[in-house]
Amino acid sequence: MNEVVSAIRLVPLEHYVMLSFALFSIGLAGMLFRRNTIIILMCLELMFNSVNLLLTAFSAHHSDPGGQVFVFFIMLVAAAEVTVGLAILVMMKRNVDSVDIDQLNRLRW
Amino acid sequence: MLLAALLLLPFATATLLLVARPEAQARMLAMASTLVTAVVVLLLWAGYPGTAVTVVDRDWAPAIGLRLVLGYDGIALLMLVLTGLIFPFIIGAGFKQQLDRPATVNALLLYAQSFLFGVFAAQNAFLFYIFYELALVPVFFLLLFWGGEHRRTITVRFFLYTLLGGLSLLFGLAWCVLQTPAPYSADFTALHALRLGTDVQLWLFWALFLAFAIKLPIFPFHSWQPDTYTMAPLQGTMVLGGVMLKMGLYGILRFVMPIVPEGVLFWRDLVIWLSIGGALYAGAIAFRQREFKRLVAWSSLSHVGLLCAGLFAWNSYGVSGALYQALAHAVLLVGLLYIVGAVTARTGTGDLGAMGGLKLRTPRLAALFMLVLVNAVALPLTQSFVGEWLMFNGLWQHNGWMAFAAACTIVLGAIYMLWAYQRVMLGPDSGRPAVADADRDDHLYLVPLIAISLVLGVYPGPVLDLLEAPVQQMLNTLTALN
Amino acid sequence: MLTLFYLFAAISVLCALVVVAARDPVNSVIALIVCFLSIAGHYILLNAQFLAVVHIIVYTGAIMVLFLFVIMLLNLNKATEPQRSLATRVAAVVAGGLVLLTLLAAVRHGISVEPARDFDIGTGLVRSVGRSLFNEFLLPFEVSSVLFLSAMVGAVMLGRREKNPQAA
Amino acid sequence: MVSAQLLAPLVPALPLAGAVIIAALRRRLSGHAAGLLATALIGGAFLCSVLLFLGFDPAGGAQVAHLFDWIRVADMRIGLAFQVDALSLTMMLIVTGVGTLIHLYSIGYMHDDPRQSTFFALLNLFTFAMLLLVMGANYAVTFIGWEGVGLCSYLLIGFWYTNPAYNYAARKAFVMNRIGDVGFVLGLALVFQVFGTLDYTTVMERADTFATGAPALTAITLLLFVGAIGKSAQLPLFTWLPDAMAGPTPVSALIHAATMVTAGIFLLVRSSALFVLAPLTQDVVLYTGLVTALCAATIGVFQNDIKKVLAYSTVSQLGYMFVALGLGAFSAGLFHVTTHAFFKALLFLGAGSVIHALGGEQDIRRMGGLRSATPSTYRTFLVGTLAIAGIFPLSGFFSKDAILAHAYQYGPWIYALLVAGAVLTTYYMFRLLFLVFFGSYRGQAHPHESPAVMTAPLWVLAVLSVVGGALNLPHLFGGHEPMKHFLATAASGVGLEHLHLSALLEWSLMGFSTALVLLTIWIAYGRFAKQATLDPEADALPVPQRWAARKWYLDELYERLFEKPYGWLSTNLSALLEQRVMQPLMVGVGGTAERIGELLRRVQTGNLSTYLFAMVAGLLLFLFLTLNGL
Repeated sequence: MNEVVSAIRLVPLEHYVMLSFALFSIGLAGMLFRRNTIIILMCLELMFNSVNLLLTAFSAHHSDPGGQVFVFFIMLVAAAEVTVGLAILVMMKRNVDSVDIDQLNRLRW
Repeated sequence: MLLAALLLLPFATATLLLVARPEAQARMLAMASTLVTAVVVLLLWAGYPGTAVTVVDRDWAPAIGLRLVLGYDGIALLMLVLTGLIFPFIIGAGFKQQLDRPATVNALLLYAQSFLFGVFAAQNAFLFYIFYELALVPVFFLLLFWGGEHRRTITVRFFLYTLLGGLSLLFGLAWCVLQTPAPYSADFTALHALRLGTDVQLWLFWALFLAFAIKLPIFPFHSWQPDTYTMAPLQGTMVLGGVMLKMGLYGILRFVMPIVPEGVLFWRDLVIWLSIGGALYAGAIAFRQREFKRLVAWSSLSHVGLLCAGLFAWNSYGVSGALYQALAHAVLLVGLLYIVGAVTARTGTGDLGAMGGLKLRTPRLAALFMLVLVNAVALPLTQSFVGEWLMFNGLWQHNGWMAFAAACTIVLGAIYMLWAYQRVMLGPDSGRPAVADADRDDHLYLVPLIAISLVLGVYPGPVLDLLEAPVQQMLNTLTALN
Repeated sequence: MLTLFYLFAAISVLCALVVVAARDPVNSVIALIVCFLSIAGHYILLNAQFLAVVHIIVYTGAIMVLFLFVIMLLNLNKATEPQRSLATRVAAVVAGGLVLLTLLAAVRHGISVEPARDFDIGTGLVRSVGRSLFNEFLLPFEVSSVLFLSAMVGAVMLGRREKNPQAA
Repeated sequence: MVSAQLLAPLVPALPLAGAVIIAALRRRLSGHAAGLLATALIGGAFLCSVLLFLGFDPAGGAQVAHLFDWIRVADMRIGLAFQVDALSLTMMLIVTGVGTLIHLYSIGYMHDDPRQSTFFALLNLFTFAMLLLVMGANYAVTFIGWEGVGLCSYLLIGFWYTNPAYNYAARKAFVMNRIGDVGFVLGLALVFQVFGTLDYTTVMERADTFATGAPALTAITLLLFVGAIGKSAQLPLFTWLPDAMAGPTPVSALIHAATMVTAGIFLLVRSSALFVLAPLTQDVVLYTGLVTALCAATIGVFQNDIKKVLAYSTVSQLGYMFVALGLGAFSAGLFHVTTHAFFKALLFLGAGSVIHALGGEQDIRRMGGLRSATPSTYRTFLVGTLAIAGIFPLSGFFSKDAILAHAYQYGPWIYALLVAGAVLTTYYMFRLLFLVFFGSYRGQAHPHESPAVMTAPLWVLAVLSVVGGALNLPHLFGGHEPMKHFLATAASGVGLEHLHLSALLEWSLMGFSTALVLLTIWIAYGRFAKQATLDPEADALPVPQRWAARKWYLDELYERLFEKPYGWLSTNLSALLEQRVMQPLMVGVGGTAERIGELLRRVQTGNLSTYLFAMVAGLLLFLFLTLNGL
């Protein structure tokens, strides 16, 4: 039992924090970097996962299942989001024949 | 419990109307609801123990001091009674006006009533503020969709202007709440216990007063009023002028006077002169209005100026008079507006120049108009006289010249009201095709109003007794200052 | 252990970079899948077994396949996407970097974690997570079904081909 | 005897009941029945007043019937209370007595008017208000009546509402009264501030604590006098009264001659305790009355409308009364009120009878020779004219002589001016009499005598005009001024009057004025009794006469000075200040909000990438601030 505990503790929490920061920032930069809407959606997923990872790491270190339940819920939301997001994407492709995010500029003053 | 019923019954009825949309029965339903509330409000009065009552008291958002505190004292009770008694008449006016989509119209009116009850029952500044702004929302839609010419521009203008005042009030209140000892409390009791520095009070006065000055409105914040009153559907004008402007009066009593007494002391002369000046100004302008409803709007402005002046005389006569006049003004304005509606419906025009000789066809309507008019010119034994007499006395105790200027409004009032009466009713037959005289419904509507104004003019005792204790209590602040 | 962590970390960061940089969306998807798999590895390292499995099923199995389907359905596999201007790209990288910097600055003094007194090694196991889910979080869990229903309805509505383009 | 507590409220209650019943049933009640009911109720009120008078003990002081507290705020207690004392009893008897006769007369005069019931309801309502005015136990109740009679006067002047000129006259009357009321209301406020109450008994008691000429009292009395000026039609507010003749003639008799216009006199007598302590105000009252008396008399000479002549004579006589009050001769003033009520009501009703006989004709140039056609009217009218001219032994002689004697004691030149006024009065009244009843008929109608229901009141009033002098018969004629002693129990100012002229002087003053009056009658007879040609129109007269005929251009002056500027002000305040300044100010507030919105909406480019960048920037900012705060 102690092996498991020490195994988890072997990797310091800071490492997970840094890793998830890195993934988050990459996702963020990618969202700004690309014009392809589908890639942007993927970057969004990446950012979700970085947060998930952080939550799980803290949960494990604190031995609190609540954090993992949250991750579970985030996955639920992400799934729903992707479903609708991709449906919108299909609509967009059908209507403006492009997945370029800069094409979507009609919602303005 | 009765108080909760006051807030919930109109709200529930309104929601029912809005959801079920029983267009045919909407007016009757709304009328039934307001009649029940009127009875409830009278029961509340009958059960009033003579001291302030707190009904509900629980936390809502304690971090900003917002708590759900409902209750009433004599002054608030008067306002509740006013709202409860006037709304049946406002709903009743709809039977003749016949706006389209009656379910929606009546739902909006009932929402307004519910929120107005909230305003007068709230014992917490933020709660008051929430109701204060909420009450505006139904009226906004009423004006926007059922208004007359230029309704969009005028409504938006009115709304922006009032919101500007509201914003200043919110700022002032928030500032005051931050001055209360931690944990912050926006309860009236906490705010009234504040002792702010004199320099602070001087500017805070305007932050708090501006909202109410616009709402009332007093000169020079009045410009929205004539247009809005004229453009609004009759029932909208009744709500605005009959009840909503009393929120301004009530707000001054609840916030301005107890929180910034030194500010009031410093600015009161200016405010009184502005109010009286405005009253004379409006009275003079009313005389040459060509539109009946606009004339009534200006006359209301004139009355309200006097009312504000009486309030700021800040002695028991002035304040009691102003509060009494608030009730009188509501009864008067609703009656006058109903007459405007009745006359306009019969002549097909609101233009005073095109009227005349109506009395030949409608002697009963003319008689009813005359009975409403005696209240408007404040003849003794009508409600308005009691209020005005007390206000003149209050002003006289403060400054004789103010009383003189204020008393001049009775001359101006006589000039424009009698002129209007003559233009509408008297004179030779204008050769208009036969129009119907006042029918049973008109009597059913106007006779109770006239009866209220006469009964309370002959025997104002109950209302004045109600005000005695809270007004004295409030004025003790002033005595403590000097 | 630490080695495994570094390995998975390196894979996930690298793949994440590929996701952003790849011209072909299909390559991006593949890289993202690999990235997710390595994150699943992290979960296992943290003894979050339930999550690791759910993660692979949901993300890799469902979501990423959905992405792949859409890309193929829309015929996006060609690298036809117009590029952003250089300035924008630089700005994007700088923005990302700044966020990273700021975040790192937030934890520059390290994170002190009080070791849990009664450490439960079963925290990440199905039993523990399930108990938590069906006791404390029962209502949100049930409500989430409504979310799915609405998402489903929404997707169907959006994806439906309009018969009359004027009506849209 | 029934107690005053019960009887006193009954007096105003009866006419009020009449007004309400007739107004409520005016569709079911025939006009004739309404008239009878109204007359019966006023008669009942008169009977009650008589009973009160008989049961009243002057030595016992005022009896107050307190109904309930009307206004009750802080230390202000205003009761709805009636006071029965010598003064109010005198006025009650005049109001109900003359009122009954005029009601009776109206049954005949108004018999073919379709709105007869309304007329009687209003007449009853007026009587109610007038009774409140005279019976009030405090200033506030008096003010209720004060305003009430104003309203009834407005409604009755404009009774024939299809005529715009009549409506204008009605409005003018009401507004001018209102101007006076401003003074009255402020006076009341000051009374309350100074005395802490409005009750007559308390105020008069406390008045003694003030020194003569105290500023507070001077201010109070001046303000009350402003009120009296409006109601009693003195300069500068008298122009409404002649116009008020637009109303039916009984109205002119009751309201605008016998009762309402004397309310100002009543108020001053009521407050005599204050006035005797304010010599400045007394002077103002004196000179106002004097100027009004002369001014109105000069105008009266040139009027050709039978009712206008009487109206100006009323204004002039009211001036006499104010002179009396200004001299401190309160009982003489009230005595003149009483006799004037008799003979002026008589004259107006007589004029009404004439108008009735001629089918509505009011221009005396188209009358003449009615002596034979309307004998009763002629005889009673002659009595009235002699009374107003002050011929011994008619009532007018005694009341006018009392004033003249006081005037001589104060200053011979005032006496001289008053005698001049009396001469003018005699001149135009006899001009009227001669032009109407003498000579030959110059009109086209067929004159006929009025029915008995109209002539009977005339005869009663004629008798009263003859014997009314006995009410206050001076020592000189073997009397002992009973009215003065009666009033002295109610109005403390009366007790301070003193007239100490030698009997010889008094005899010679009387002789002098009577001689002048007789001379004037002779001149008038010579000029008008056999006149066949019409008097020229006012515009055709030479200059000073034209000015007088044009009422000294007062109406034109007021129009230039007040009406036009007010209209101009009203229009321009609205058009210039409101439209050009106030409105833009408000629009500016809305406009600013709109402009800010206009600027801010540019932020919404619609470009999602921009939004993303903005979002990240916001996130960065937020994080940065939070971290710095940590």
